[in-house]
Amino acid sequence: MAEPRPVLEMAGIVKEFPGVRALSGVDFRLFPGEIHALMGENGAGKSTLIKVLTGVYSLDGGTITLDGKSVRIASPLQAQQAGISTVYQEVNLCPNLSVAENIFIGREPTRAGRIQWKRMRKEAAELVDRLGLDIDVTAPLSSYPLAVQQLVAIVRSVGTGDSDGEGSGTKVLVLDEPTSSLDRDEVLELFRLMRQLRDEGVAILFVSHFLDQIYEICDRMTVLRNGTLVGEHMVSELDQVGLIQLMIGKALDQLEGLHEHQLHSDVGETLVQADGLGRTGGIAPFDLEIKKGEVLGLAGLLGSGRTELARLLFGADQPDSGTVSIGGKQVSMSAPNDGIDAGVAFCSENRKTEGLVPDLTVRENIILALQAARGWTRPIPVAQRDELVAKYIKALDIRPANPEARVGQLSGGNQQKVLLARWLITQPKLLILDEPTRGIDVGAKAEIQKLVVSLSEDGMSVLYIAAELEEVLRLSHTIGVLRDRRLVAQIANGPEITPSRILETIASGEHQ
Amino acid sequence: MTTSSRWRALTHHNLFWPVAVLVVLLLVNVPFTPDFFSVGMTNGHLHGSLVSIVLFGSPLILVAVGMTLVIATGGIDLSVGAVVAITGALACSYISDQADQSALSAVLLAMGIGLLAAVICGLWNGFLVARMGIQPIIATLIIMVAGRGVAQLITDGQIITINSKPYKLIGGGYWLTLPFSIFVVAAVVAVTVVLTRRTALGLLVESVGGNAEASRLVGIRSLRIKIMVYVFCALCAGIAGLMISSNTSAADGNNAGLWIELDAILAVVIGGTSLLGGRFSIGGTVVGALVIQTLTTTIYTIGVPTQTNLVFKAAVVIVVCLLQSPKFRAKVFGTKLGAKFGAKGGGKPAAAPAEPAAATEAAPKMEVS
Amino acid sequence: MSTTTQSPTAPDSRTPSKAARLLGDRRLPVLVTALLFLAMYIAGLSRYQNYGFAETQVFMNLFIDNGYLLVAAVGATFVILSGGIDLSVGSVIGFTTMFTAWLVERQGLPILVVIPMALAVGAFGGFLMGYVIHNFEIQPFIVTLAGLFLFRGLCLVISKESISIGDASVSSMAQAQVSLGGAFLSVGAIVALVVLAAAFYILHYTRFGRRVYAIGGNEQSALLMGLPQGGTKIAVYTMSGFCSALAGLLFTLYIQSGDPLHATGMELDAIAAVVIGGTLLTGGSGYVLGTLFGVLVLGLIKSIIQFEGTLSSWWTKIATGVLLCAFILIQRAMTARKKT
Amino acid sequence: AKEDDSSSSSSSEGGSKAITLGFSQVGSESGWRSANTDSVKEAAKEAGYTLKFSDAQQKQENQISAIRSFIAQKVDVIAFSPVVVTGWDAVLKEAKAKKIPVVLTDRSVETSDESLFVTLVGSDFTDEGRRAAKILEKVLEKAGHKGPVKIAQLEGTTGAAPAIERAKGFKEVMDADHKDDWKIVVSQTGDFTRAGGKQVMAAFLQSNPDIDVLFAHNDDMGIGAIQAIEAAGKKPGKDILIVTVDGVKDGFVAMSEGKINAIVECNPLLGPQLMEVVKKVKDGETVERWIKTKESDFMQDQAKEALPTRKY
Ligand SMILES: Nc1ncnc2c1ncn2[C@@H]1O[C@H](COP(=O)(O)OP(=O)(O)OP(=O)(O)O)[C@@H](O)[C@H]1O
Ligand SMILES: Nc1ncnc2c1ncn2[C@@H]1O[C@H](COP(=O)(O)OP(=O)(O)OP(=O)(O)O)[C@@H](O)[C@H]1O
Ligand SMILES: [Mg+2]
Ligand SMILES: [Mg+2]
Repeated sequence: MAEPRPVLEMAGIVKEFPGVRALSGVDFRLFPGEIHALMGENGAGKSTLIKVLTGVYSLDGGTITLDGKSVRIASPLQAQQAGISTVYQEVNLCPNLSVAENIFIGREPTRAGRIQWKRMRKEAAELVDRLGLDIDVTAPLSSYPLAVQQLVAIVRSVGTGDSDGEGSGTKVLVLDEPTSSLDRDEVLELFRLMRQLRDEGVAILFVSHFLDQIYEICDRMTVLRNGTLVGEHMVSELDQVGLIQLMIGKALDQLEGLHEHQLHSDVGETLVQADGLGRTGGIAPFDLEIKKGEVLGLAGLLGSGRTELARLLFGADQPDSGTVSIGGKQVSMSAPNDGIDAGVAFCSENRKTEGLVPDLTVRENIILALQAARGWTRPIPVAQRDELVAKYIKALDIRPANPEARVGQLSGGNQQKVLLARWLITQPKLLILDEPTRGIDVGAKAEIQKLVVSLSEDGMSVLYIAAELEEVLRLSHTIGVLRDRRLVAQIANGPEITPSRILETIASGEHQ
Repeated sequence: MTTSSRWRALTHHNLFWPVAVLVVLLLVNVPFTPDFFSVGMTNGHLHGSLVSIVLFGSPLILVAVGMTLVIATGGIDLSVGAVVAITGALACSYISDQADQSALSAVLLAMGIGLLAAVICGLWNGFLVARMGIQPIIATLIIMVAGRGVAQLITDGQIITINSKPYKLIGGGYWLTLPFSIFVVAAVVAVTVVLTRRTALGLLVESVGGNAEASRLVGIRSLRIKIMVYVFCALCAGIAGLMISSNTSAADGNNAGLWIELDAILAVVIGGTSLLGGRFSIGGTVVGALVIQTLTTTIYTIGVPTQTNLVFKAAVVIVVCLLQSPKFRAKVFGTKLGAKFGAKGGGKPAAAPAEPAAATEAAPKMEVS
Repeated sequence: MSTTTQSPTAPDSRTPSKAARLLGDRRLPVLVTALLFLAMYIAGLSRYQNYGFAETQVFMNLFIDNGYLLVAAVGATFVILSGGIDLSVGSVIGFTTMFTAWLVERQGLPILVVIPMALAVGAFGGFLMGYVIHNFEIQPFIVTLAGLFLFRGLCLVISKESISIGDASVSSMAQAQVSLGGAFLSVGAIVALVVLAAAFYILHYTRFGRRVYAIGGNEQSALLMGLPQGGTKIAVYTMSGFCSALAGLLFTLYIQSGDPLHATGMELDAIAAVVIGGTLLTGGSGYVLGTLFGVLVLGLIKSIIQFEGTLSSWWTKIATGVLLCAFILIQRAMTARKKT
Repeated sequence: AKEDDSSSSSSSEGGSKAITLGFSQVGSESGWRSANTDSVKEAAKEAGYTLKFSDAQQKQENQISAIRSFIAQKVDVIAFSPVVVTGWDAVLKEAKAKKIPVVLTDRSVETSDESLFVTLVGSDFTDEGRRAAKILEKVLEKAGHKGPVKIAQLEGTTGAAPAIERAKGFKEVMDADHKDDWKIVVSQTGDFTRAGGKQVMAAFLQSNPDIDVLFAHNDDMGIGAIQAIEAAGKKPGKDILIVTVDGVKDGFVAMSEGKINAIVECNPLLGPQLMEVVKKVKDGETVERWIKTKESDFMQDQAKEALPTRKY
């Protein structure tokens, strides 16, 4: 496939942060009408490359050529004007504005300078429809969960350029981990759209840690390792094993090991017992039992209420019906402290707003939960603290392995690991993991899954939520199925349980 | 370690710029008052410009230290000036009612009453902010407005003059040849530092200010912490109130601590704490407060005409803030000095000297909020 | 009314209930403020009915006596919506009165020439502050605090003494009355209402207005969404400077003089009005109509205290604080929704 | 709030009923001002008037709206101490249109139309400055001071009328009679407060250790300055001669201790005088344009005997 000329060419890109050389001389080409995967481990420099391209960071070296012309892009605005539209890794929209406004802001349809609200809402609804989304575009964005926000961000970027005829139309579409919290159906819709755009000649840059998705949709890929380019390949010419090897620099076999892992079946006595727990507007009353050492996976479509269920069990939201007892004792779940005191830990899916304190260091973020539990009067002794932190940085392979680094400056995946470390350190009885592998690379994902297994073997109960059904099935003893914010089934895992069985259950919505 | 790298490490220290400004301001006085730095001995205590800067700056340091913690939680406290007035008024009016104004027990009781009132104000602020969820600026505005009225109610609109030796000590007396207020300030600062850095309080405060929702979800009782910092801030203001009234041996309900909240906030910011909450620096605040007090003293000593006082102050504030802005330094000092003067992109080739610093500064904000 | 939120589309299982929607509606605080204002007004009516409180003119006086504050608060609304704050408002007002009086009286310029000059100076001051805030990333609180010192200082530099304006055209403008069914409004009040309407239009029907909200919602996101966030920010402060200068002109008309100590601390009144009107200080949420009610509430508190007429000086302060507090607490109780 | 029913309709029925007086005070920024307020309130009570009191918190706009509200409340007479001298025409015209007479207290206003107010009851700040300079001559003479005089001046709040006019009056006399021997070497604002006076004086002593005389625009700043002078190891009233304005009780205490050399009185107790005038105005009698308050100057030797008579 010999394209005449790349639409975008980046050569010798260098970007430094204090103490870190995030990109050292990376070359990158993007051809019109292709979907190009940018691959690499957490912290390899993918997001940085994208931010350099779109003018968020300034270049420390190298050149960018767009459509054969050398350009200097100084701001996201300029990037947009040059025909590059982007979905960044963290959802970057304005939560206070309505969905429609988020899609159109900056290019609202106007007549004589006056915004045409009706038209804008109509067009927004159409665009949202194209992605198969059924949402009220007049509601504020903040009323939707992260996944929907991610979809809105995609709608916005796809929509750029095709309204009003302003700008030059999208030539390059950059998607930095757009699928990290989408489920299968949404991903399929997105892919359909991406293909359509590709066929219209748009060049698409796609980042994802789901290798299957890469192989499904991409034509070509560029692999980064530690800020350097390690190769550019046609997807068809490189298999998954080879790709992983390129990414991490050595062969990876843990992943296979996990597939063979047989869940040990000896779970202990009941740890958590929820009866009729529910919250209007959140999730219908449900009964749930989690045994000691059990991994309970939650399956459901986007917005089916998995997060709501988890939040109720932790006390992040106040339930308005039902009771929970943990370890035989009834707990009134009215605030997170109640959950924490009872030994529940909750690792939120939304690390940016509900998880990390970006200004604090890695160390401080890691010890935060433990410290909060001990109260302010009993600081963790320095030696013990440093040892703990070092241990978890090593165990989870957080990079850079510097406890003094500010968490806000870590790559997305590494931030996720910090969040995990924070809760592991508290040694809870029940660990709730809401999409813990979101944005985590293959290697680390395998590590985390192994960790879950070994925690459960040690007697810790885990409530596991993940966008990928396979992932849930692989780890869980029991699977809770949710549909329309109602817990419709609890199925014991076994060889006969397959993703399609679960999907059927969701579709039929009965079984209880 | 080479000198240049040591220099860079120095300029990178978060206290470098405030301290530099402080030193420059002090030096500015020398041509006008040649013996500015001389410290003499009168009546068995030290006397001189430096001493009076610390003496008169003490209340501001106290208020600013309390304010730092409030600001670190993402709040702000406008009521400190009123609390200063209330505390002073209560203490002095109690003392003035005593037959023996110099009785130690009466003075201690008076101080206790004053500080108790301060704590109540703090509790009220904390209640409104933390419990009721009212925006801090408006919640504390209530006491700012009403509190001064209360203070005047206590003093009946008059200035209450007292004549009490022990009370005089706190804000106007001397001990070991030094103004006693220095010891009070040192004690409060030390307690604050120990309280925030030796316990986990500092971490929790920074966490609440850095990301409130995340803090709730890790189980930090932010309600308690917020109430605690507002109480602490009010307590500091209360001590400052005692000091101010003791310094002149009089309680002035209307003027005591007037506009001190603005100076305190300014001190906090000059000291490098962000008004958005999160990271804070007590040391920085102390330096910031000293900068402001030195500025005031400088205005008096170098003979700035009264009508230009404020223009002068504005100019200094702007210069300090500009100097502290890495973007400004990078833009103005550019190539040569940009690298030297703490442009954080330090050691890289001078290809695009100005921008890296700028971008790096922008970068940390990326993931914030 | 704004159109950001609209009647719900076909409700499905995911659409929150009507009550929840109303509670979640960002217009609720404005509504509550308006209702409370009415309640307070009615309370005033019943308490002071024998003192002429019921006269239409008393109601009109609210606008006449607070027109300048309304204009200043409208400017502050823009800044606060964008997530910033402007402390220089009071000083710029004071400065404008001095500047105008000085030019008209001491330099003999006609008022029609002076008006654009004063507005330009105010807007330029705002622009400078915005420029510094954006380009050097210094916190708005501090930059505008420096602005506060600077403009107040410049007032005094012009003259320490107040300058009275004897100019005939100024007096005729100041004393012009537009009668409205038995009562009258001053020029200042009318200008203020026009400014309010213009601000409403700008905020809700122009791209600039929506950008202000976007920046207030999340500045970093706004940047990444490709909005000219720097320009918008500078524009917002410029507008605030302009509004302050306009408020200063209205204030000059109101008192027909310039005085270096005028409008001290008025920035707090303006900010309080904005916040009482339901705008979040963190930015991104609020309505300029709320600001109108905020100003009216403050004005009403003042006039109730005046009608009360027996409060000593300090009781005035205490009563102001208590009324403010009661108002805020009730407002809070009425808008409070369940924590999510 | 509402007085008894009897008074609520008093104004409209006029004549025999008690007078309703609307009084708008500047604020409560100092002890002097509070004494002034108290005096007015007490006098009104004694005279049996209904007093509508409003405090402007030092803001002219508040005062204007207070006057508007008096007009709306149909009071019989409006009295006020203007926050500033300028900018009253519009609201006073409204009062005139409603035929409500206006009496100024404490300080005057600049108006285009002299008929807008009936009379002023109060003192003259400029004159106080002049009197201060005159009395300083006596003080110097008494202290036997020879040669040039280095004066430090503690000004009131920058821009405030008393501060400007006291400085002006002082300078007037100084320029006229002592052009060569007197010199103001430092002058800075102490905001009319003790703390301000103390702080500024401490700085003065540092930069100009050889000050002979201190002229403070009010007693409070003077008292603050005394403390600074003592802290610097000097004797107030001896090493540095002190003249202040106002005459509050604490000032007299200091003077009786020999720490202040002379005080120019500025009398706040003009309530009774005001009530007389109000009565006359209400009855349509003609009154003088300017009714000066009874004030005197005090030297140190008069301090002891005057002290017990000070009420505020
Ligand atoms: N603003 C910043 N300041 C300092 N270092 C940074 C900053 N942003 C990124 N880095 C560092 O640059 C490196 C590359 O980060 P980047 O975000 O590009 O990784 P990534 O490939 O996107 O990883 P992930 O898959 O986890 O998202 C990391 O080591 C990160 O810590
Ligand atoms: N596709 C969608 N269309 C409309 N609303 C949605 C959609 N997805 C989610 N929602 C909203 O999300 C809320 C429930 O989301 P919740 O966070 O419980 O989802 P979840 O099951 O945790 O899914 P995920 O974690 O994948 O986001 C509902 O209130 C609903 O309004
Ligand atoms: Mg990334
Ligand atoms: Mg979820």
